[in-house]
Amino acid sequence: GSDETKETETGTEPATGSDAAEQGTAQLTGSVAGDGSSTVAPITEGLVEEYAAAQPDVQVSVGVSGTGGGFEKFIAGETDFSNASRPIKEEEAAKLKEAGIDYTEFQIAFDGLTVVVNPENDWATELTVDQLKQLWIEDGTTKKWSDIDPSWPDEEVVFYSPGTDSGTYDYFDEVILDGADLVKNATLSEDDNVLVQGVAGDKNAIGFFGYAYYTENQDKLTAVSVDGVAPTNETIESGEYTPLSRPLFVYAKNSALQENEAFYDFMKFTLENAGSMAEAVGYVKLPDELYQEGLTTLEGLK
Amino acid sequence: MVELKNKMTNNENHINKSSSQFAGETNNATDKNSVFLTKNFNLWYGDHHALKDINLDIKENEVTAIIGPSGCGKSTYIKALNRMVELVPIVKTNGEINYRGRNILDSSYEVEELRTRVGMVFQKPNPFPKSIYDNIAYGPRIHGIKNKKILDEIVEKSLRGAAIWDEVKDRLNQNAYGLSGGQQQRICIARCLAIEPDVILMDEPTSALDPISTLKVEELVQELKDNYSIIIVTHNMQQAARISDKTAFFLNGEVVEFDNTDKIFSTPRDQRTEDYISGRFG
Amino acid sequence: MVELKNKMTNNENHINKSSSQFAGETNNATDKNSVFLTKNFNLWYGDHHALKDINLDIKENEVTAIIGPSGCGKSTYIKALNRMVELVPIVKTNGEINYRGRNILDSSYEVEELRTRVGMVFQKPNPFPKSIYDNIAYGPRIHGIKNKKILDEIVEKSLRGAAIWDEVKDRLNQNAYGLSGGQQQRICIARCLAIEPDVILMDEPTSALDPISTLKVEELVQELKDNYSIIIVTHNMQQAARISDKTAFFLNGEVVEFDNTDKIFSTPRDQRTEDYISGRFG
Amino acid sequence: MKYLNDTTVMKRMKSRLTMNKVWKTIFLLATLLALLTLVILLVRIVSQGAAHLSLDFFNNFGSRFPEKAGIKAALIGSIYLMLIIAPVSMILGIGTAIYLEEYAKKNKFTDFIRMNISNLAGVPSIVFGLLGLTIFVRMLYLGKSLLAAGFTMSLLILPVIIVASQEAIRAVPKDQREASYGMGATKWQTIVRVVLPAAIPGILTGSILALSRAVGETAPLVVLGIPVILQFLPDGLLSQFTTLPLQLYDWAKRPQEEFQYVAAAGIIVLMVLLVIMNSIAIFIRNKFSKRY
Amino acid sequence: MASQGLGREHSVQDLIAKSRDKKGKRFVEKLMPIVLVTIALISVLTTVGILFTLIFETFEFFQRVSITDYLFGTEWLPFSGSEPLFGVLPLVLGTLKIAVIAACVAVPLGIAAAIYLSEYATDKTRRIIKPVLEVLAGVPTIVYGFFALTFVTPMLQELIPSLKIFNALSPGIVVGIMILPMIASLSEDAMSSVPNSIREGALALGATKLEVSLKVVLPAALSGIIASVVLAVSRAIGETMIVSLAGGATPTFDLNVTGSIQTMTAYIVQVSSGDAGYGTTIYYSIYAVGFTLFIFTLIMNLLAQYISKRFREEY
Ligand SMILES: Nc1ncnc2c1ncn2[C@@H]1O[C@H](COP(=O)(O)OP(=O)(O)OP(=O)(O)O)[C@@H](O)[C@H]1O
Ligand SMILES: Nc1ncnc2c1ncn2[C@@H]1O[C@H](COP(=O)(O)OP(=O)(O)OP(=O)(O)O)[C@@H](O)[C@H]1O
Ligand SMILES: [Mg+2]
Ligand SMILES: [Mg+2]
Repeated sequence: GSDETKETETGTEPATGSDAAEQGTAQLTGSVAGDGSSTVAPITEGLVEEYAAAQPDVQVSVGVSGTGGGFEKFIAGETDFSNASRPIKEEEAAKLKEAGIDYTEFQIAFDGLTVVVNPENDWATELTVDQLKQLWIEDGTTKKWSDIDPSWPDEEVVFYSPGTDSGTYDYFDEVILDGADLVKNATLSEDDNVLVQGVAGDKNAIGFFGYAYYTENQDKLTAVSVDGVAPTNETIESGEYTPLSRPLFVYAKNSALQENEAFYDFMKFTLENAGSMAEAVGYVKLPDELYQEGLTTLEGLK
Repeated sequence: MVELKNKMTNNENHINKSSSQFAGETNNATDKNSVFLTKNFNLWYGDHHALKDINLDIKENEVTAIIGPSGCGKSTYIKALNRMVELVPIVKTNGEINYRGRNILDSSYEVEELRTRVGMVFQKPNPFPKSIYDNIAYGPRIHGIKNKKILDEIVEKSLRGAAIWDEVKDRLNQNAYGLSGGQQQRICIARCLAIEPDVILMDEPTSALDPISTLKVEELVQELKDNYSIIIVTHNMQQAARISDKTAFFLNGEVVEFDNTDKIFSTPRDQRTEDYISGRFG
Repeated sequence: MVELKNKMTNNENHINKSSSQFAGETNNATDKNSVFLTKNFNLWYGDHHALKDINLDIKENEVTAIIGPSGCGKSTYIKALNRMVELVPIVKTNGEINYRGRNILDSSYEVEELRTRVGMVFQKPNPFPKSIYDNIAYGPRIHGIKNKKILDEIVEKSLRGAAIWDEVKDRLNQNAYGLSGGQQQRICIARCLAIEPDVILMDEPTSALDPISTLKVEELVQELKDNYSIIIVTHNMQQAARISDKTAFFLNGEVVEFDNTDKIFSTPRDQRTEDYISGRFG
Repeated sequence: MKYLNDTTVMKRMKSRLTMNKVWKTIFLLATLLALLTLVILLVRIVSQGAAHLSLDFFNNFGSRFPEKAGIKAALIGSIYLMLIIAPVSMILGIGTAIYLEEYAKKNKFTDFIRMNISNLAGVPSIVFGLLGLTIFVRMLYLGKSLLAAGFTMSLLILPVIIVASQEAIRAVPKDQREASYGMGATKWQTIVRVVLPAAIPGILTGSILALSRAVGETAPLVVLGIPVILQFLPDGLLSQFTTLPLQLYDWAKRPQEEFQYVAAAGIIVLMVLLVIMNSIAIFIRNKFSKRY
Repeated sequence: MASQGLGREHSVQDLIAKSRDKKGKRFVEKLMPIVLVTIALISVLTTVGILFTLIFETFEFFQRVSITDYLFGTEWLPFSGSEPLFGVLPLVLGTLKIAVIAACVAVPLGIAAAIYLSEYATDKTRRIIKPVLEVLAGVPTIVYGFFALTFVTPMLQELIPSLKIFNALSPGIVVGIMILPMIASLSEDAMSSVPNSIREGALALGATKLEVSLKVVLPAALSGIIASVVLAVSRAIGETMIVSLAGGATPTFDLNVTGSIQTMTAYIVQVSSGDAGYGTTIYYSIYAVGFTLFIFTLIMNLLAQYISKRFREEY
């Protein structure tokens, strides 16, 4: 009894506009299962929370197994959708085909990959892509700041990077490392908070991670401008902040969209609200046209 | 005691066949029936030949004592009588043990049935960690008696039978472990009486008890004899002499001598018996 | 036994002061020294007053037997003599126990020191789960003897002293648990001898043993008397009569009578002693 | 000849007694050090999380707003999971223990089962996750449900329960069984009426401790892919659910610092749950620890 | 017969005879062993399931990576774009570092605590401390993980300035704390089950408590103690969350404990919560590593069983 009251209460506090209320025409039941990237998770969680207010009888559950783990479950047919912080890989696409699963890719937000340094670091607040390459690519030497620019301190650089297995790393690899190996003595962690701690605690540290982690910790970190552009909502949305901004994806199973009305409804809700939700949790929304495009595609799949 | 000896005189007019070593085998002339007739019984623990060619005829409504030095096979023999010895997996047997005419070693003989007829009391008092009442009611209950009134009756009768009713009647619901060793042992005897067995086997029932409790149990055994056949293993020769009608002397897995108790203790036939009884060994 | 009785005559010419109940307190006239002189000793387990105002004078190179019904405080008393009773946390005591003139209840008296002088043998054989050799060498080793040759000598001497050398000399490296109960008990006695104690306390050392082993241990006690003072608790009155020089009869935590053994068993002064000895109770 | 003369004995006596005192202190300090760690751990958690504990915290589902995030789904999920693990693992564990202690003959086969159990006890929990994913989630089509996770966790703690039950059963003296057989009881009657009642406190204690381990496990659930983000309570055996440790793990990884405190509050709840379970186990152990 | 004796209204033997031969009883008697052996086989099936799961995918992994490279390679660079390397030794070494550090913390402390509890502490103290220690064992490992990362590491950094934020030392110590109660509790059980009579035997010879503990009780309980240590170390090897959180993710092949490492378990978590594609070599590698881990704990347990059997003391 009291439980339900509580849920309604949560629902009556719309955080992202009034779309939820408009949705609530037909009461649906059913269940929707998703899994995937932990980067996308905060957006999804917000959406699930709001959606529960609009459609309390639809059970949406989302796991956080990482992009790869999510795809594994998607391929095994255990989920209706999969969150990803990178585009699907060839192997994964092939496995999906093998398993007879048709899917559709939707972009839901941008993440700006943010390079950060310690606030005490006043020399390397602006870097070029080339300098980033120089810093991060393993070349067998021990890197000092002065190797990049002789006027910088003659001290060893301390590197913090997301785990080599994360979507963030994949993306960094793609645009900066270009297939070369990351510096070997970098400290890697799956937990971005740990990276925040590491960089915040060491004057010679440099690291990178998702934009959301930077916005939550602005007081402890300095964001590096890349090729003269600082990562902000505007520069990321407009595409100025290149090459380090990346889209975040949701992959939906086509058959589920057709058979499971609740899932279709949830996806529609997602595309309608993803932009505002992304902003609310520290990401950057896509240009509105892209959401519109997504909705059109979705309708076509019904 | 006087009464007891009178009874025994009946038994003494048996004829010893010269071909037979033991009195017990031969007293067909008496008026008592056999309860356990053991014929050429052998028992091995793995390779160890623990009982060798045992022949014994145990009569009803008597106390038969089994004496002998440690390790001679007393416990093994008495446990063979209710087939408890089979709990040791390596045991092998041959020969016959007839209980009231039927060979209990027959595979068709249900041990559960045998053991409801042949009760056992152990060396160390081993009540269950339950109330006194539940201890006594255990046997009847497992055999399907559920009626509370009947159980009450059985419990009272058994406790009276074991001469402990007055001591415990006010605390039947207390745990049996709260009692003293001697009381516990009488509880165990009462538990055994509750299923009204025909024979009661006792394996050194007083060796863990103090003298007072021992006395009580010995008196009890004397009383029970009127209604039950009792086979008692004891280390204590005085005890055997005090309470038994017949005594079997075991040595190294063999029966050296089996005869009326007063005969064994006054004029044993075998030198080894005499040596043992006079304390010259074991 | 003849020899033993001869020795005891020495003791018999003591003068009974009429004010004193016990012979032991008064025989200042004898040539033997006190080992344990207990004065007004009381002991409580929590609220339970287990020993009441004990006065006893135990002499050296004698066997002193302590008899009495179960629960009368025999074990408690003997364990008080080497302060093992303190292992029970709720124990409280007062009075004096003087060991060779010094009060062992003094807080300055280290129990470890006392126990090196006063060895103990328990009711149930309790060898360490080690080899026979290590069992015997344990005591000497903790006292700092490391020399292998000396240890060898001690082990042999102690095992011989406990009359078990011949039985185990070929298997000193085997685990002591492989031995029979009686052998284990003699190993425990040997272990005790290895630290060359002055007094040996024995708490029913034969009650878990079969008659043969009992006999051996009894003989051993007789032999040890020449070099050690022995205090032995026993349930078995025959045993007390057989092996002891003096006997103390305990009842309900009190010493009822303490006198020469033959006196106690022939003409006890106290009615309760007589009742107990004649088997009328306990 | 005297080997141990009084002077040598007394000379060493002092140093032996000192050693005894010194080591007693060392042993005590070692014990206290362990306890001190626990105290530090608890103080830290409480100081971080206490402020966030409120009725709402228990009544709310997860949320993207730290101040609205609650553990309703996680707590209920953990409790439901326990309700599955407890009967499954105890039936399997006690059954196996009874078989091994009461029925099994000593042969190669039972030796193998025994060895297998003690090895299973050493298999890392994450490997059980891989097993559960393959067998229960995929092969048996149970999905990432309560049932699949319950079975996986049951197998994980099974060896612990078996061993605890075996010990409890073994501790029932032989003479108790003999007394029962001596009355003509059958084997099963003896087990049910004599052995199990006497062993049950030991079995329960072991089982509760094992269960509390299952409640705190994270790794196998991560591998199973148990969801963290959901806004509903499980409504059946095949329903999706989440658990406390998973929720904590997720919160602790959030970028917003306040989620660290939410996680700490969650840890307090989890620890209280575990302390309650342990207390029950201790209560049972102390109440029923009857020596024969 | 007996029933005539006490003048009963009910003859128990008659009543028994009446209720005997109920088919149900005999059926249950036959059925239960079968039911129980079936249940007992579940534990075997579990092992079979684990092996099946691991071997199946491991086999696929060895289709792609040579088994010798895997077993003897000293570089573990699965994500390297140019040339992935799958030499498992760095992961094994990382695991061993944690296990060794944990054992160094937990074995002496655990056994010392066990001796204190079983030999010195009063009954009351023991009854309080033991459960509290068990709470320590019951603390969820992710709680320990954050404790290591946010408390122990910074504290250690005060002492050892060169200590990195991710290192082997801090999680090793915390894993040690985690397994300490297990050693203390199980060893205490083993020592408490040494009969008191044996202790009294030694005390009566004038031994101090220390001598009783170290020379009598400890050897007598040795098999139990070894078993507890091995079980605990085996847990340390299989411990996942603490090392994932505080140990880092850098598989290195050196003996340095101040820098970031990676254990086998941490690698499995990294991949299963990471973004590696399904069906890639990396995906299969977690099964190979899981299998290695399994073999590891298996060998350790067998070894322990062998040792404890050899040292077993009878009493
Ligand atoms: N379970 C067993 N396994 C192997 N051998 C056994 C077993 N039980 C007894 N034995 C052996 O069988 C022989 C007879 O043992 P039993 O217990 O019958 O002797 P006992 O006369 O009762 O001795 P005690 O007076 O000491 O009780 C002994 O040699 C003993 O070692
Ligand atoms: N650890 C204990 N705690 C409390 N009371 C005890 C303890 N040990 C003995 N007692 C009590 O002290 C009294 C004397 O016991 P003690 O063991 O000395 O008797 P005993 O004469 O040796 O008896 P037994 O012949 O049965 O060995 C008894 O009433 C007993 O219940
Ligand atoms: Mg016997
Ligand atoms: Mg006593």
